[in-house]
Amino acid sequence: MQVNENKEFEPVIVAFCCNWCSYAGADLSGTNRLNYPTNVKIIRVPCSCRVNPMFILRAFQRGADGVIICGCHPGDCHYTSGNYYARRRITLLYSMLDYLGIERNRTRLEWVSAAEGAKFAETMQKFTADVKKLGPNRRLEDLRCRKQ
Amino acid sequence: MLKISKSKLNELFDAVSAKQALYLPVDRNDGAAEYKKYESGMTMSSALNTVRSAKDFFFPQTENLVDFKMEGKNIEVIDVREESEDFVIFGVRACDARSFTILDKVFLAEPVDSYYKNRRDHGTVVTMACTRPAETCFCKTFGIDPTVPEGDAACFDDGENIFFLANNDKGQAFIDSIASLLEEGDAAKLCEVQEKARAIMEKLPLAKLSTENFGGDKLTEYFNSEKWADLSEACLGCGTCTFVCPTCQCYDIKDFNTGHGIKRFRCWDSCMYSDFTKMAHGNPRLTQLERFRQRFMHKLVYFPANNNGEFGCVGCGRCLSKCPISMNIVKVMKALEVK
Amino acid sequence: MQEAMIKRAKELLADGSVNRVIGWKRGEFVYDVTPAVFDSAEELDADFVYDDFTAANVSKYLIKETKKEGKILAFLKPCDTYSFNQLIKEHRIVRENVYVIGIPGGPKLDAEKIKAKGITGILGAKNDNGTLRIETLYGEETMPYYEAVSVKCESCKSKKHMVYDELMGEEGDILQSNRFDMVEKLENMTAQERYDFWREQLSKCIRCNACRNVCPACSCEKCIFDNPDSGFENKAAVDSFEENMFHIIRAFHVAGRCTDCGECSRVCPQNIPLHLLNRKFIKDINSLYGEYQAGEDTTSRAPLTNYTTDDCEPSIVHERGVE
Amino acid sequence: MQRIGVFVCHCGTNIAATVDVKAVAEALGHEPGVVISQDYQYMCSESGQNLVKNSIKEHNLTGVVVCSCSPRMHENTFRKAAAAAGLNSYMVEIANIREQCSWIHKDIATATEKAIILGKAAVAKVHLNAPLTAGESPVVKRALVIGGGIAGIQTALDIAEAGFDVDIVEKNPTIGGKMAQIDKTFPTLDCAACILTPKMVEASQNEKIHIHSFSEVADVKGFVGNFTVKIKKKARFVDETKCTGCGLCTEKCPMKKVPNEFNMGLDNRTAIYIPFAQAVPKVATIDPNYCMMLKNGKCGVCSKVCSVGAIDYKQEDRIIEEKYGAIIVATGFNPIKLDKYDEFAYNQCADVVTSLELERLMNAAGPNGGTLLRPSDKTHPHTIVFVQCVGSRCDDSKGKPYCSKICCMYTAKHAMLIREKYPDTEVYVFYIDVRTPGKNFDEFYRRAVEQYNVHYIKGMVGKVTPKSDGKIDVQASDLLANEQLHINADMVVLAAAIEPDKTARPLATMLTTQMDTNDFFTEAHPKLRPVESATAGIFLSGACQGPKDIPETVAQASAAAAKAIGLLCKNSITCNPCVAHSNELMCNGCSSCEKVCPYGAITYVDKEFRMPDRTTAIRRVASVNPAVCQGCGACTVACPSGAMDLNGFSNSQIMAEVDAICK
Repeated sequence: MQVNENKEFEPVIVAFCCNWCSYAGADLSGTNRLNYPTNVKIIRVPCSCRVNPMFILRAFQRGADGVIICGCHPGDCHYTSGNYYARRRITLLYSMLDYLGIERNRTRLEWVSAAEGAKFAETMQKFTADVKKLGPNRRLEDLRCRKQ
Repeated sequence: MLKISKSKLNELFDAVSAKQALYLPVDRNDGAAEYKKYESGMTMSSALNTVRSAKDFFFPQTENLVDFKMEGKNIEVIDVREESEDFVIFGVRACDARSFTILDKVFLAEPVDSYYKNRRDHGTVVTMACTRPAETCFCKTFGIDPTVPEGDAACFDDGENIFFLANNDKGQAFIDSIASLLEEGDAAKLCEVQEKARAIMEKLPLAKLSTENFGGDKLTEYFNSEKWADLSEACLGCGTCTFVCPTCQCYDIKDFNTGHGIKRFRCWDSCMYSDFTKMAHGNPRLTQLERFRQRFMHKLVYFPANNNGEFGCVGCGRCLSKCPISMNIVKVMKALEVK
Repeated sequence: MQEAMIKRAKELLADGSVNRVIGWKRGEFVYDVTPAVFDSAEELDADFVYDDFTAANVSKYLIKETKKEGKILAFLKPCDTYSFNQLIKEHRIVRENVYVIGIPGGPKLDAEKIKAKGITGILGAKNDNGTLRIETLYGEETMPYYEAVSVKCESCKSKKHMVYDELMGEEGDILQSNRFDMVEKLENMTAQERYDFWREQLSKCIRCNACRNVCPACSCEKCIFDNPDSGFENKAAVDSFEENMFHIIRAFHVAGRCTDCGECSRVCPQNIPLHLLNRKFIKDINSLYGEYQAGEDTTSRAPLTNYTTDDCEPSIVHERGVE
Repeated sequence: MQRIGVFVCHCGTNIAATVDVKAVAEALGHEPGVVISQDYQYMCSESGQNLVKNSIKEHNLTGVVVCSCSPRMHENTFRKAAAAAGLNSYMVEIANIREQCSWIHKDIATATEKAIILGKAAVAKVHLNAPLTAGESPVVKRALVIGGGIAGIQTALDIAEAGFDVDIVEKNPTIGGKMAQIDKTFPTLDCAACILTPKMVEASQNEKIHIHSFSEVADVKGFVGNFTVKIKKKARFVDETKCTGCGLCTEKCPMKKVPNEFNMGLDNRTAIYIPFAQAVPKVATIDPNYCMMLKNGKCGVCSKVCSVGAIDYKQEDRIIEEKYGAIIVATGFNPIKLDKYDEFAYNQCADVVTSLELERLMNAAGPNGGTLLRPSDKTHPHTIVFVQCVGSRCDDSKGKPYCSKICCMYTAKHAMLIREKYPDTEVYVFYIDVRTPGKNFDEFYRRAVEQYNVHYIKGMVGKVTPKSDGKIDVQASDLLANEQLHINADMVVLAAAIEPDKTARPLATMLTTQMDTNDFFTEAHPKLRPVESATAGIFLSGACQGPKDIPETVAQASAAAAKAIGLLCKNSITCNPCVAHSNELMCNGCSSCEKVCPYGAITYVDKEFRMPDRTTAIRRVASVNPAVCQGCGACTVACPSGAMDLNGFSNSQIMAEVDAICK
């Protein structure tokens, strides 16, 4: 994403949503007409445990400014344990990114149930706002992918 | 002979870098040296050599060859070549200097590699004579005299002064460009220093290493040698030796999809890698033994065979100190030699 | 120790209880020893060496060696036994095809550290109680022994062998090491400082893959970074991103499996402190999920293939330490 | 290169109003591989589907992208359409431009831009889609019903009727559940026992039905068509096979002071007991908390008097394992505990009772043999106050947010019955509002008011205070008359909210089914799949899914049975083809994937491989059982070498989506 003076910075935000809870939650916020920024683009995965850390890095490489993962609340995983594994993996990954000096607010994980349409919308509004504050992703970007 | 007092060296660097980019070896905080673009105040490293060789300047580890711009279904080809800036590499050692003549044989032979030539034409190599060779040095084996290095221009250190000598017009031009800072000087002390260095050369552990048993005609007796199994046994298949080597010139060409286009780039390849020279049908060298053998056969047999006797090694000793398992060309030569 | 080892190895070869011996082979200089397999007493007498410079961890070679005919004798330092156990746990080594003799470990020396002091022309090196006396082409040089110690031995975690069929020398103890000090130091820096630190380090990377290829935890048949079909293949770090990508993912893939043997940092030709990445994960795992040492045993569940229902949330990253 | 067709749905104005569908179709038409791109009014309509079918044939498409509503809505519709046109149904991808675009965004420009990107992502994914064919797995022709109340019984009867074996697991010593405790049923006022007990007997006598009373589900493994369930048969210290239910033991048992849970603790039973006369199975059970023999080895009367020697003090819990094709949850409900409601003096005053307690007080088999007497002094109450919505429709933490649904009707029933039997008794009902949807419900309620002169007062009871003279002061407000009232009552009956049984939550975890925040099981679709859980093969019967009265419960029980029968009729079910698979050449056999698989779908095999050095070697590699794998993908991330990948959500597919979104 380029920032140019006349136009305010619009971050690219990738949201990985588990099919059973969070994706349904996103649908619900749609059904209830709960607005959240267009910056957020959702990718459907069967479970939060399907999200490979490499996908997250890939997103940043290709020009994402923020990546958020949403899954079923702990205990509610459709596959019983998926989000527990995801929780450990993502915690460690985010910690490592932080360790490498990548801005913390570029990454997030939220548990959003199929019933929490409102929470989904709020989460996305907040996250987008946080990423906007940070400005474009530079520390984890691949210059070759930058749009000319 | 023209000289400059070492205390004035930075004035010289400032003068050079004012006209064109200047690169010289500087010390890193980890004790190793690497080439850096000169910025005022930098001091030149006294280290014998840099971790990465000077070949990067003409044959960088990665370089973009061509771009493809994709819009919907159309693809546009974009030539990204542009004239290189003029630059000077200062303080190159004799071994690395020789490596350029080896690389030239590869990249400047028909068909000429325009990317390489571009840089070569715009680069001036100013070498620095060695005074304290290391135990890993064996350039002498390949007929290199580190006290009288090649390169466009050569420098000599007698302790207080740096003396300059042009080896060709490019070198002369360089010296002329800084002539105002130079003065005539007496090279007597320099000769002592050179003698000392030469004396040390004789005492080097590898001083006796010779190439007489190697060369283009030795293919059959070495290719099938049963020694390769033992020699390659511990090889990790990493690319360290090839990447620190000043003469390794194998590369791979790859496409990178940026999402809105393709960047076709070339990058160093290593014969130690499992996908080295992998082709549609697969890989001609399936085992580490074969790949390991390739590297040394190339330097000691194939290369001389194709370049009238010139070996593909300059004895800089980098692989000797950098190989994670300390397997290297010297051990290979000694093991193979038919006594 | 070296003589005792050669003697014992010859006995075991002689009585046929092993067919091969894996150890270290003398080189051209005092320091350039090479891991090697010895098949005969003669070879052992001629070239087997175990001294201050035999830092290499030979356990990874056993993946290949134990799949061959017959039994192999492996001399393992305490740190190497952790790697060995981990490989057993991951079904990479055929245990019954290897006879393990535990041997005393380091601290081992690293010639690169001597050279970093500007000492060149090294012909010999002796430890004169605490002082390292180095014989060079330019006369004798000295330096404190500990300053020449290989980075992998700087903060030794254990002198205790996790596994062996036979032990030479004393049974050591697990040590209270200070191995996380540097990680903590980094954690206490600002994000910008951390970023600058790692940029400086990782930008040195030449993607020689030495760290990966020497790593006992990196035992994939084909690494995703070498696999054109993986979508992550990259042969050279064309962009700084790829330097980060490679090292983050490599560290992540060995997280919970890395025994902290330190080989990655030892072999890095550019002296990148790669162990600081692995140790960050180890430190996090210890503090977030309870003390865990990979390679301590061959059965326990690795932290990343395990969970508890009350694990902390990723938000902990945002809450602790310096932003 | 795929030949992709893109179809952009207007969804009437749902999408078209905020997304420039023409522009989207136009833009996606330029994407590589897209050979046809068009928009249409209603893609899900017959003609919309035909558009897809015809385009597939005309342009021999290899992939289809539909930009429409959520895939959760119509993915299957379009997959079927594709299949009908001879295209593998897994070559279809949906771009969700309604729920996740047009419905949440206002600005047409940005919404359109986003819709295009979502479309591009779908196109990028389809490029990497591969035809998938679903495997098949056999169906065990046996069903498990968890819970032996009216719901469970009805479901079991229906399934047995269809000719399938069915097991009922009931945690209490007898089946029957709450309905067995109820005196009369609304709106017909016929006696509950008279209509329930025949069904209980029918269930016990049906050779297809196997009742595991006094048992609990201990563990559930497996998947639709093939569940393996461990059932814990709790020790009742009586040999079911021997006990004749003569009841002699219960007469002779010296331990007579055990609160009788069947009568809501309003009277006592013995330590060895049969819950009630018509219990099924009619078998005695020893309560280890009270039995002297089990507690300190002194007594043993029951075993002495038992003529068939059925008593077995040594009996222990047994675990039996059984395989099932379908599981029906019928765990039912309980009235909430009223400890938190001091304002109603429930714990302070014996004459303040819950409606269920009232049922027992009025029941012929109840503590007073059917005559309504005050629990405190066994005198006949002359003034009775009913309080509605105790803990229902309650926004504070004490109660439940939902309406318990049945209270209005049973209270009308109680009032009516009391007025009928004891015309001298005044009955007051305090309500927020009276809810009587249902056949003959409102008529029933009006009879209570008009015919039986029950005093219905709209208003809340503020405080209930027991008085020294044994009377109860009920302080309340009449919202219509807008005045404060004090009623001098003899009894107060609280319509306690109902909540799911406590065993439901742990059970849901075992079954990997979802629950709402109130611990009611969540149905697969609130309107279209009300008796199925989101987890295939698990069905919901009765109040475990939400408050229900008897007719509703029975209706849902039969519906659940029908769904289960539909499954059991099949010899095999096609499984989800979006499962993990391992590339054996890449796999290094480290077992990481095996450890994280929640279904035990991954096993290891030693296989012979040709190695690079031209030798052959035996290597340990992972292999996935596609019938067991549910496709969560945990293994794909656990695998460092990327040998493990997931059909339909492959690494390359997801990354293609990422790239498309980010570029």
